[in-house]
Amino acid sequence: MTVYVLAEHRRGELMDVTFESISAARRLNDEVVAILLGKDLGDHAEKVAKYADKVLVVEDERIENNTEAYTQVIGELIKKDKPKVFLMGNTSMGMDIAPALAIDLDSPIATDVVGISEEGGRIKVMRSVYNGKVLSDLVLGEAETSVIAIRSGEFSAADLEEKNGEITKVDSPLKEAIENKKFLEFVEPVAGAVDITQADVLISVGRGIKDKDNLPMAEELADAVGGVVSCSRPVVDYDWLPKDRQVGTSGKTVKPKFYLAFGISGAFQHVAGMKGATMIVAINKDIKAPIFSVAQYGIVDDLLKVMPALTEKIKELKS
Amino acid sequence: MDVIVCVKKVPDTAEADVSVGAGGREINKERLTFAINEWDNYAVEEAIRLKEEDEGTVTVVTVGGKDKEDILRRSLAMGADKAIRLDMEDPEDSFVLANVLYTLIKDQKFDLVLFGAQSGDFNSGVTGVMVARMLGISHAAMVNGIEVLDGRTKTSRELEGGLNEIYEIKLPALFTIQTGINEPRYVSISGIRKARKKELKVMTPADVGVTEVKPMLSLEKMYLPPPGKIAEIIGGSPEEAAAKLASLLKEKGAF
Amino acid sequence: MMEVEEGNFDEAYDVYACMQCGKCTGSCAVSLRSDLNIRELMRIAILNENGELEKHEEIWDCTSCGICTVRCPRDLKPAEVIVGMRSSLVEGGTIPITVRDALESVGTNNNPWGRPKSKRAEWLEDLDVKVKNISEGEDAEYLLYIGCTASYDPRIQSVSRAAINVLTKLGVDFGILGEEEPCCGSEPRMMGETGLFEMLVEDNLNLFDEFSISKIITLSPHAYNTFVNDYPECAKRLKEDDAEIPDIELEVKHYTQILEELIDDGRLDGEMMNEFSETVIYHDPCYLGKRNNIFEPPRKILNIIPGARCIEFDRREDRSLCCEGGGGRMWAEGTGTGERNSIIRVNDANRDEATVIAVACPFCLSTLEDARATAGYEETMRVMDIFEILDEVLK
Amino acid sequence: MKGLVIGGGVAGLRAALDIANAGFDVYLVERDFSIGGRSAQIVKSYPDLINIKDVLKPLMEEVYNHGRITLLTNSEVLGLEGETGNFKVKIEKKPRYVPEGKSCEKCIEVCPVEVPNEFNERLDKRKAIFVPFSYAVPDGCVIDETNCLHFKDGSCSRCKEVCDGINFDQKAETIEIDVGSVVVATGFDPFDPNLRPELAYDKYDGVITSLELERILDEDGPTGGKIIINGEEPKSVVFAHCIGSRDKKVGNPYCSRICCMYTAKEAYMLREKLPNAEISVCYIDMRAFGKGCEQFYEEVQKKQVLYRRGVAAEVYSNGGNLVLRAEDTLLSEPYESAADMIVLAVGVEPREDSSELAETLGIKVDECGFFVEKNLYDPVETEKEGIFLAGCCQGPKEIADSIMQGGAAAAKAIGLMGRHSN
Repeated sequence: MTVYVLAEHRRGELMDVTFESISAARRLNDEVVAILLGKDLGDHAEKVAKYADKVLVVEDERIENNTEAYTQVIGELIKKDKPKVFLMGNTSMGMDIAPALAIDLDSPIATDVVGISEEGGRIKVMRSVYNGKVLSDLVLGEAETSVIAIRSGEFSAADLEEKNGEITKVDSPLKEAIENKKFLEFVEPVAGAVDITQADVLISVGRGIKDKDNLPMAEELADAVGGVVSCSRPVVDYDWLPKDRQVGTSGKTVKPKFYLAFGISGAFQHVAGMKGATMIVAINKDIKAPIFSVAQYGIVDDLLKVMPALTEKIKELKS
Repeated sequence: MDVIVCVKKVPDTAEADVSVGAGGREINKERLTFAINEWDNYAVEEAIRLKEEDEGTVTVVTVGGKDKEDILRRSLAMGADKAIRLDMEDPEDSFVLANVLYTLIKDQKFDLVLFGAQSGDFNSGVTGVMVARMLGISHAAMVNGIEVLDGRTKTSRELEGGLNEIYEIKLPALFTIQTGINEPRYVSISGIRKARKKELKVMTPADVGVTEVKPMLSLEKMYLPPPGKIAEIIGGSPEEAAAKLASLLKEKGAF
Repeated sequence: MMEVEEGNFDEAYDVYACMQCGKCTGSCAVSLRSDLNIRELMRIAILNENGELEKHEEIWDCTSCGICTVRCPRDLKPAEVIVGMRSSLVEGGTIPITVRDALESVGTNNNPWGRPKSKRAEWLEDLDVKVKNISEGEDAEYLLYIGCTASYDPRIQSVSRAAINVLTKLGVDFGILGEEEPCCGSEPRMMGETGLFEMLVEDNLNLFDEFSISKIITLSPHAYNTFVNDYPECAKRLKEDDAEIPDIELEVKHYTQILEELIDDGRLDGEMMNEFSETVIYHDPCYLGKRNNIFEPPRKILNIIPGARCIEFDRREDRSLCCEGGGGRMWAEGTGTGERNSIIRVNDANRDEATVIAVACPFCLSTLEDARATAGYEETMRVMDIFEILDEVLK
Repeated sequence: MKGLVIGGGVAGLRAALDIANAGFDVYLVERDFSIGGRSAQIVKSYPDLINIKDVLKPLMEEVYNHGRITLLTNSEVLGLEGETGNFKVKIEKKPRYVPEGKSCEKCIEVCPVEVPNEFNERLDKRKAIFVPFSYAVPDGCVIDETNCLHFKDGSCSRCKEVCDGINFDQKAETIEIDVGSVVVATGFDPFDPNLRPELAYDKYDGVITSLELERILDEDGPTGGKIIINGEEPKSVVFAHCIGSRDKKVGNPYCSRICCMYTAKEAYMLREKLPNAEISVCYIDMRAFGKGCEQFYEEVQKKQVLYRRGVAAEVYSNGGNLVLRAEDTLLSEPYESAADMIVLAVGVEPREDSSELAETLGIKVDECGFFVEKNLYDPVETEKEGIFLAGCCQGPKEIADSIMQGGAAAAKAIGLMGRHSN
């Protein structure tokens, strides 16, 4: 049997979730077939083929950047090959495609999945519900194909076995261009106008930053990690950062995926504004600082030493 | 522009201690507070804004018992015109719910149907798109901007990394709304009192003609995750600690 | 208190009588560092321009210290006009998000901090003393009303624990309501959520009635003020609207008043205390001082503490500098720039060589504690509630 | 038939003289040791800047020397009975223990008691035996019983040791007089600025009242006319209008009428003494309605006196430097202004005991404590026939108006007594 995995890409970049999806698919001990759709695909197929057993490539300009076209094409491919599972990331694209596909194919669907296994021929998933406070195990109903969307970052692609699978070009099954839903353009986030509530990674600085002159250090880290600098109230009080960067009850409430609190003690009003973050890391000299009780990870040291070191390491890992 | 918004009442578990009931099928809800699902609240606000820009009506819909009516009243106070509660037990899964809502909506007059992009309890994020598919209309998920043109909309979808993609979508359509699309207005207590006069229709599955469908997922068990360590301290020199943190961040997908 | 419909500010607040002298703005706690200009807002109220209120974001800068009303030569209530304007904005739904969230939290969690109701009594957990819980049927002479901030804010929770220790040691017969304790409504009222406040008054009076509570000690001057000054008036109005309000007369005291009584009765004196070798400067909370003229009791308590050298701020009593913690400011971003009053305050205390700033209000404690750290006095100065000082010195 | 005038300020003096000059005998009862009233504390008039002393002193002397005027200083009206044309008035005449007339003042040198000098608004000290002020009438020393050690505990009689004229045995006496009419001209008290604690009047030496400034401006005053605050000449002075006026919070909803202009005058005089100081005035509305007043106001402004619209809000000390908070309402801008001297333009209040006197006389006071005239078109008459009002006891007014009303009250009294005599 086979598992289909969508190779997600955008604007010439293959997305990491593609490999995470392959990693998840491997837990089902089946042949993993990646499908790659769109145009100007560059060496995406080769990159995916390195870890997939097989890659199906559909080159069709009409599919590029159109979730409806994606849905129809994937649906056609699945109808033809009847894979046991179709698997993709629970990304923005996944949220648009996967449920539609489930209806089109009359398939059971599980989204935002953090664990996957096969038991007695049935697909079993683990989902994290109620704000991550509860885990639930679910069994998917019997069907020809099941649709699964996995949570980004949950399935490590670090140890994927190399397969160097075969790349096959497939004719586009798309009958006609999608008229009801036309892709127009990508819109970049407005430069300069920083919205800390929209950032996935926040480098948040508090009093411990000590001096306005140390702020570029935080900016550099934010640039390296692709995040944004936010702060606690005192930093705004000192006029070191504008008010719209302030996290807390009297500032913005943020829910980033990563919240790195540098030199923030964790006053109640501050914590109330960031406790929704998925992962909180605290860097503070004072082990007794309340921030450590809300953080998952902590470094007890001077942020002025940790921050530049972290920036360097991240740059290293990225290159 | 006639807009239907589907809303759901969910428990607030962000800060509360959550425990799982004896059967492992559901969490204990006695000490939890319930409110309109956060994403749905944005959807209601968006619907009202669209109505305020143009003429039309906003109808809010929910499925469940009488205890769910407060979120409808609240939506009416926000500015919705009509509310419908489909009086029935909570559906077993999103597919069953989608089927119920589809049955209800298909006979209503609408240009646009809005859902929250996901819900704060199970965060599946599938119901809206399923309903769209059942209705056979266009959809967009994770919508963070709607501009109404003549019979079409310019719709912005939120992608990863702060990027947006813009679609032109023909109406009627269904969008699932991402938080941040607007700033939902505050609903004052006196506003809720005043909105008591507005119509809140209670319908039964029989009224709507709901047919039974089989759930797609079956719950095996719910359980608490193993107790997480509070702030696992990363030791070593600043450089060592930074290196470990950098790897950890990479592993978790921060960059 | 009044719900202001479009255009009837005059009816509600007599704004036509304003002579635009500027006493309010000149006295205002935040006017020097924010766009808030109450005199101008009074003018806007006269001209019925309340449709334009959305533009005046600074309406949310008011700390509700009340000094404009205290000093108004025409005996008007500018502070209430701001409440009315906020009320008008609240009705329209267009309010700062942080304020919105706080109000919504009061509605769902019975506290503005966004914390679950089920965790309201968590501060009790590491307490050795047994406390009566009135909501569980235990009888006590007084209800010790803790309040939302002292229930949830980890720093202020220490005041709640100190209160329990001190009152128990002094033999006061009191109990608490634990998880069942409601929000007093002071902050929602000041944020203009009139309907919510009315609802809380109705619910809370019924709750007090249910548990036969008539004597209340409050930790917070804000709760004290609302129970004493707002509840009776609101209850009267609600009764006129046929709401079911029990006929109870509350006897409410701020804790410093109870402690003063204990001193007068000889149940609290310096003999009972260890030396407190500190230079103590007392910061008058607006809701105790300016709004309610309670200046003496806290000073009396501090003055009997052996070893304590009590000094005074230049700006004290009627002229005390507001810490900017009230009027919903804990949840509003504010348009203000420049030095915060709390920073000025700790700097003044430092200049006067104080080693302890004594406070009697959770908001003052919160803002001054923050300012102390921001201004870099962690090593040289403590900000302590009077209950915390007593807890430290009582033998 | 005789007349009675209660109060020896400008209004009372004018009334007594006019009645006497019309051929009626008249008693003038004055509570203080000297006649002259509040005006005696004032240096110059506005808008003409005449020395008050040049006007007041001759008036006082004329009264003292008038054959038809019986002057009863240090005296108080205790009771009044009867009706118009036939009042019986009981008066307590307290002793001064020292004979009237110019004295050697050796007694003052030996007196060991020092108390604040009321005439100089307590800015300097006087002895328990003292001359009320330089041109007091009657002239000479008086003993202030309440502070004199002889009367306190009998421990001192040093003054008597240097002056034979002093007689500690004098006793207060109550006399009863028959009069046909009464003119009440008991004057006013200045507002006590401590009722506005935010202005910190009792906290800082640099915060003074306008009456204090008046004394400081006086060449004969406590500083010899030098402007000194905390040992230095002020570099910045702020005048604060409407202190205790137009203020319902202190029970004074009325305008005191005189403060705008006396402040302008004081600012003018201050500018002459302090050519380089910053002088500003916090005002609510400028009321310069008297003859020549608007022109004078303009003249004062031109002397670089900065008028800022917006009342003085609060005074505090920033490490010893006074700061005044206010809003410039024309700019809509709250500000803090450093000020070495803050002059509170205190308003006019009825005498503290005006209600008691009203009861004694059988007349009414309004809700603020001023005596009530019959109506605004009978401005000197009261509802009780034969009793007339003059000066600030009826309502705030400036010196000239008080004199005018004194004359008017006299005319009414004369007319009444004339009718009864015939």
